[in-house]
Amino acid sequence: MVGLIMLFINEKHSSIVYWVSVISSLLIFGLSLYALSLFDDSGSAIQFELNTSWIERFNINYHLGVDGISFPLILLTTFITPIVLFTARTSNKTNLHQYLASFLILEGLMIGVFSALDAFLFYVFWEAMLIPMFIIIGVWGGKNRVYATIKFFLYTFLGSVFMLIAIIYLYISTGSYSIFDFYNLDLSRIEQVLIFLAFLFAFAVKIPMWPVHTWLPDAHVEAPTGGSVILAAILLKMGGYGLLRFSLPITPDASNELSQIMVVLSLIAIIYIGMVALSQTDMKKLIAYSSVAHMGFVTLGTFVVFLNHENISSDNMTLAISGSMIQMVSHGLISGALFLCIGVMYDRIHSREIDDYGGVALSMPKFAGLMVFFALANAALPGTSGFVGEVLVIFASLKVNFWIAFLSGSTLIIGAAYTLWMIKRVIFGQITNEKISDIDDLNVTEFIPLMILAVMVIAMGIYPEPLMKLMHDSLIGLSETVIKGAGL
Amino acid sequence: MTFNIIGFILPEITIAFGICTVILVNSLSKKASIGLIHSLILFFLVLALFFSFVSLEIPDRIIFNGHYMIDSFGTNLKIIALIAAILVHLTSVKSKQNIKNEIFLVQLFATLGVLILCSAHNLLTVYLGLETLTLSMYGIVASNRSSVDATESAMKFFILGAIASAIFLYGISILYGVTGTLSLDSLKELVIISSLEIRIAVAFIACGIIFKFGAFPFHSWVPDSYQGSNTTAAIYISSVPKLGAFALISRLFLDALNAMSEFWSVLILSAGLFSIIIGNLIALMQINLRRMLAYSAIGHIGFVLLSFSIVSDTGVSASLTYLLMYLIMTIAAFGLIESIASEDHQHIELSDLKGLSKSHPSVAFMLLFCMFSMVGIPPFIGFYAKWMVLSELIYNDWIWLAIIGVIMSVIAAYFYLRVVWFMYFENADQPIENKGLKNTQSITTLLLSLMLFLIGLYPNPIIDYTRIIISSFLLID
Amino acid sequence: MIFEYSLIALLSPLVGSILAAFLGKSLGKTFVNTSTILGVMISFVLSCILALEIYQTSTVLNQNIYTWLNIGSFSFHIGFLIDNLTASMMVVVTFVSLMVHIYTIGYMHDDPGYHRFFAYISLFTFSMLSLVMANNFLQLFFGWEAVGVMSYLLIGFWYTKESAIKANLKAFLVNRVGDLSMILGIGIIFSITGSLDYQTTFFESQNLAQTELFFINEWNISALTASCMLLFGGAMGKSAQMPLHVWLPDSMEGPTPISALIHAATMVTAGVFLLARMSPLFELSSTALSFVLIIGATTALFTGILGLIQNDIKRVIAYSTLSQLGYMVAAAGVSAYSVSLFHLMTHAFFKALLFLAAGSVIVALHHEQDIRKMGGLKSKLPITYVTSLIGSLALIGFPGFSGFFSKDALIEAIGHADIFGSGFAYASVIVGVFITALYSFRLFFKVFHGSINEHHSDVKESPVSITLPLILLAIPSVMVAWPTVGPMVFGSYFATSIAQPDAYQIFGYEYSTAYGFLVHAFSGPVIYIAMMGVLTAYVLYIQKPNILKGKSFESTFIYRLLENKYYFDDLYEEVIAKQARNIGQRFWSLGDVKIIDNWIVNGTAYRIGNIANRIKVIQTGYIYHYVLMMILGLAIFLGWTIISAGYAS
Amino acid sequence: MVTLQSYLTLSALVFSIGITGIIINRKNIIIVMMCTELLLISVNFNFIAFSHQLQDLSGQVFVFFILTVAAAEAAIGLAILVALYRNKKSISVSELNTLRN
Repeated sequence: MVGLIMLFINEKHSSIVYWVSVISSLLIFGLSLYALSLFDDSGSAIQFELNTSWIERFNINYHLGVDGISFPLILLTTFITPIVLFTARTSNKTNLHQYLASFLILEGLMIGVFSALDAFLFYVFWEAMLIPMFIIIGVWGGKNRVYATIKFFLYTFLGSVFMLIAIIYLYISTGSYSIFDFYNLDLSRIEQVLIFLAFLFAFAVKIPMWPVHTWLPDAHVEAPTGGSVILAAILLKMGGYGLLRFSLPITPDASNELSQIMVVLSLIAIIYIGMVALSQTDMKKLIAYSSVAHMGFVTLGTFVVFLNHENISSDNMTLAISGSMIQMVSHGLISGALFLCIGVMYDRIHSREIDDYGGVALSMPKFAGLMVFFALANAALPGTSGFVGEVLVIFASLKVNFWIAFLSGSTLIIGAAYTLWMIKRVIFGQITNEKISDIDDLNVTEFIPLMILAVMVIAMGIYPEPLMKLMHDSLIGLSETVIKGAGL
Repeated sequence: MTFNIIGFILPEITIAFGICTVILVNSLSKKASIGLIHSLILFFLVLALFFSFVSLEIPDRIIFNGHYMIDSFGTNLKIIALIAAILVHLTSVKSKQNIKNEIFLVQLFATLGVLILCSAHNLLTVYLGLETLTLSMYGIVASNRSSVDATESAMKFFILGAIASAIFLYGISILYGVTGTLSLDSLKELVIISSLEIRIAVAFIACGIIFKFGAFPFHSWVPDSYQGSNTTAAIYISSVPKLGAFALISRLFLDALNAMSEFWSVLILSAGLFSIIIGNLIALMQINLRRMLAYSAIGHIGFVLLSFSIVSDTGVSASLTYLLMYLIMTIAAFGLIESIASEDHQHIELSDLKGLSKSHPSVAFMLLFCMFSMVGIPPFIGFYAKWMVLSELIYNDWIWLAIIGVIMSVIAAYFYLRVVWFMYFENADQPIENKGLKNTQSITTLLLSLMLFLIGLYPNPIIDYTRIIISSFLLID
Repeated sequence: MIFEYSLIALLSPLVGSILAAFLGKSLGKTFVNTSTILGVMISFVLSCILALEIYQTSTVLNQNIYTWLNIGSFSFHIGFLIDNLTASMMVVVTFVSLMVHIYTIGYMHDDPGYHRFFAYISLFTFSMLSLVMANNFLQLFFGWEAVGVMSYLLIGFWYTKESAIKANLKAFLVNRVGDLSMILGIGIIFSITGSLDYQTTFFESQNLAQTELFFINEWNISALTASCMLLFGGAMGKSAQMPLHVWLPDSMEGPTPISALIHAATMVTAGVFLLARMSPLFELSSTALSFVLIIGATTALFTGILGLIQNDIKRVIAYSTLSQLGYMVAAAGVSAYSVSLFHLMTHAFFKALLFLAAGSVIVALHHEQDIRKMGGLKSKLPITYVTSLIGSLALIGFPGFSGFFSKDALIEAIGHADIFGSGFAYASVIVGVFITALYSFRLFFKVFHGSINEHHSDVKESPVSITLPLILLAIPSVMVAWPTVGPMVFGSYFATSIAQPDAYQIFGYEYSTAYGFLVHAFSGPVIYIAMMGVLTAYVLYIQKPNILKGKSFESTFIYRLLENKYYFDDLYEEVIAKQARNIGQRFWSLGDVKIIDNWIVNGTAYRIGNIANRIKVIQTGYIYHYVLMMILGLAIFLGWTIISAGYAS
Repeated sequence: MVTLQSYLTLSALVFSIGITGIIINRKNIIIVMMCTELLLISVNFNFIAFSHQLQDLSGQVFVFFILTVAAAEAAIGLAILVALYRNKKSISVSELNTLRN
């Protein structure tokens, strides 16, 4: 599945490329749907496993496979990419074929990250992903793109090199790069803490957690629409995925011990970043900060359970981490959609400043409807996917401590405040900028993806069980492993 | 018997013969086309390579009264050196007249020096090989006689090189005085306990070796000579001689002075560590591309030394792996720079790269590969090199060294990325004229860039190859 | 059978709404109003059938539709709980909604957002139904927020009006404060019982009451009380109880039908419904009940007073709504849930009537809302006049009208209660009666009596689609209490759905019929107080309007306090909202930009660059410096050699 | 009796003088080159002394090689110097810093 995409480096320069890439990404999506139909959601076993030797001397295997934790994220990837490619044509880009090729390569690598079961392979995919993203932001980005893209690259690179050290260390301890061999490792307390921190550094940058989040607003603001969408929808999820795949099961004791810090950082992300988002004047920056705040729920859900040892059980833990997982998928859809929306406006007005807008609803009613919908979803409206994850995390936190739940729940207010305040100033109101009065509503290429996303968001909101069923057993398995590992 | 001996050193003989032929052809026929000379050089290099492959079959033996050692380690290094020399030659060949032919001739001399170093088994031979290499390198750097920068850098290189070889010789003389032998075999037997005298000698020798590698604090010649000379020269001095230095350090330290590894590894380690730090930091501030690559080379060599200082078969093979991958990267990078540099515009600065992705899309793309590889991003080979070194460091409980290494890599990423940024993100003020690549050059650079990527996808061959070389070397002795 | 009916009743407004939203623009106005009205009509008819069916067979339907989520041993469902409470709510909701739909045909006739409006109100009906029909907290919360969103969209329906979009944002955010409290309340229940089904959690309520919740240090309260208070926090938001009442007057920026439907009859009463639904929990916590009572009574009195000085016709009614909601909540606080619900029902009718009548006036006067510019419309708008009178009389509790029964019963119940705060509450509601009468008739007299404003000489009575709902709503406003008060308040109609003491315990009397209650009421003070209010209004606004014209009155402290609505708005907007943004700005510029970005991130980069700049100086270009460096290197090597040898030996 | 130690001391001294000469001299490159020759001479002293002490010829053989190589080295060095002078019209050490940092 991955190799097929990797080969797809197009250097042709006709508009055929556009359709070829859209169709191939759709084929990949179809393939993943086919995989979904074969996927057995009972039990936490790895499926579609591919394991061939790669670098024998270091016992590295080309080991791919999916379980209930990675599969939803792979589906998200294969779902978002065609949308991004499909909308790529709306904003005139130079070197469209390279743009599309970058995204296809990126898709392959992202799937690789989610399906790699060999830590070395994981790292290879993880790092390699930086290249297309670097190019996408740098070449097709905005005015200040160089700063943003270098910042993005160095930040994430710095984060991940520590992970590399941790992975090597684990390899030396086990003699294998297989993630599952790492699970069975008996590490001392200090080792665990250090390894945890090394992994955390990589994941925290990606998620991003406060205080290593500042690359995100810059990267988002400068990235082209498609880049922002992928960045928000999928790249950020890798951090959360990493926490579940590596940090929790490999270093359960450290997760347990450091959970307080993690929870505090998550709460800072939720509240502090929410407040920061409130004061943004740039729409993309606002949504970027809101992403940080929402990802705060992911980390909160991952670690909050450890705070209350009396109440820890695999059920409670599963509740919390399924909250995280659902939040990740849902945030992927919603923030992706919001960035698409902003892209639509940017293509017309060439501004991201909130002050340049107003009364968009008058000239773009369809668009306004969708944008308001996604904004509400971003504010965690029940019935949309945004609610599900957050409410599960809040519930799980309540089992631990009322005040954590209270603080995290404050996002209901803050989140609504910054999103809807933006909506008020952009979509509603009188037309203040005469350019807005004569822009067109969504065309088909823009409308279809947004509509599909809207349907997905609603579907996940009113009936999340299918998604949950997909990952349920794997999450239970994970929780049991972690609880056993931490000796709780 | 005589014939047999010559049979063992056929690669060297071939090169030497080639040198004579080229000199003759060059001086006898004034009209001899440049193409002919180039093909002759290439022919002899390939022939030598062929003979090296043949001599892989020869069982290990010591010839010339213990002055010369034919073993698979040396032969393999020769093969690598010859391949590198061929690649260098292919990438640096230009149709333009005013690159002097002599430079390629002198390169042959230097290659000969490297080959001798690979097999030298006596301090005298070592010295001779080393000087053959060094003296030719002065010539290479100075080849652009009409340039102030070239001659200045050659002068500096010459003086520093002379001092370095004097220091090296001083060390050898002390070693000789203490042990009374010049043969590496006897040295190995005699040097069992490390007395202070031997240590001092080793410290002197280490200086000479580190100078050859171009590592801190004996690195000063590297940036100046890379920048001052032309790119053709830089390609060569950045690649093949490093192999000679590797052969030198392996023969001398790893093999002969193995008993003192605890002592010299510290010297090598500190030189490596500081090279990584200093090289990468100073490279941050460079705007001249060759000078930047020179500092980056110092950083890379730092990793090679760092890994070498773990005196184990895995550590040294990681070191050799790093070196090989560095060779591929550096030849590719310089080759690409060479391809966009014109005669009157030899000093390629970062700002010259603006808009390169538009005017030379393929060169830009390959350079992008190189840069990401040098940063150490998978799936390019630079990553595997760094990873192996880091693995070794961590395996030997040098985690803090590994951390410094990775942090410096991150810092280094900035200046590599700056190349990509200028190529891709900036538009040219005045685009570099697209001259189109010469065939050999484009094919070679393409080949190298593909290697960057393909070996990255499947690094097994190189990893196994270096492992075999090193373990055979350590096993025998 | 019941299940299918309720499913259809729930979904038909949704279908109507979707049709109107997606096809409305192309298929025209007739299609829009037909499809949505049909949807609501079906829903209404089915609700009536259901109500009858359930009342007669006294069954309770509690069935899950599907599993929403299943995590470990926890499962969340979507399902129906249909009992008398639900059924009567459904009837009220669908009836008022139906009336509003019909009314809208005329009211919004020329608006470009015609189909959007219909789609919204149908969707609202759907959300409200799903709220009342829920059998678990989660679905309740779904509906709860969904109606909030519809309210948000409808208040901001005229989205080019700055005041409207400001009001809707405010409404949403204030509601969110309540919702946060509510989700926390739900969460506490969930965390202890492990379930969200009403049945399960009510069954475990004792367990809840015995679990201590840890808050701060030594401050422990029982989980039950905590969750009740928090749930009530949600109700305070939605039912606009003080201090979360500020959004409701502002919400009058929306079209009038919305004010009638959402902000008078249905959505704002969701809080009261919630209290009734949660009665099994609230009954176990007297602390929570006292809290409810005090908040309700405070709201009833103080927001009523605000109504006295408003000049916007809709705002007067809005404050009246606030005050009446206070009554309902206060009644729930004394465990008289059925009375509270009964008032909810009668209030829905007469308040919707008042709003629609106000809307009729507004339409007739070409969107003029200031009552100072009105007057003498009695003869111009006869139907509106009569229906308004009926509505006002019902509101003040004029004997025989529906409002009388509910309100009097309510005051009786409060008067009889003896929990903490009931004395204060009783005083408040008694004063409230006077205030209610005063502002109702102030409005009435100012609009319909007095001299006619010359600008409005050409006003005509509104079209049928507007007057028809007025008439249809006037009927229940007068009559609905007569047959229903018996079973609902004094009987056991709600016994299956609400846990509350029987009627005797509530009132201390035994009534069985409406008539008996009517007779009893004449012996109490309430009726006379209301009459006094009307009389005062008559004196002040018809006979001697000059009394209040003096400057001195308008400059008193009390007047300014009222003018500024007790400064709640200022507190929220100027202090909280502004400070939040200020703090956000400060966080951003100081924390993100200055400390993290400039200081740590760019600062590190800068410092590294600095170091690099300093280090690169070693490469001076002079040979002798290079040599010196080499020799220093050699010296260090040698030095180390000797030192290490010293250590070794 | 001139001991081995004396020779070694002399050699070390010469070496140091050579180095010092290079470092201190700011004027003429030729002097620098002469100093490098001094360095090599000191090495030769060493070899000869050791060779004599050890009664081993190989040290002296080495010296011959060194002398030869030194000659070649000097030739190359002077050639570079000539080229440099042609380009720069100066052989001052202190002006030799166009390439730096």
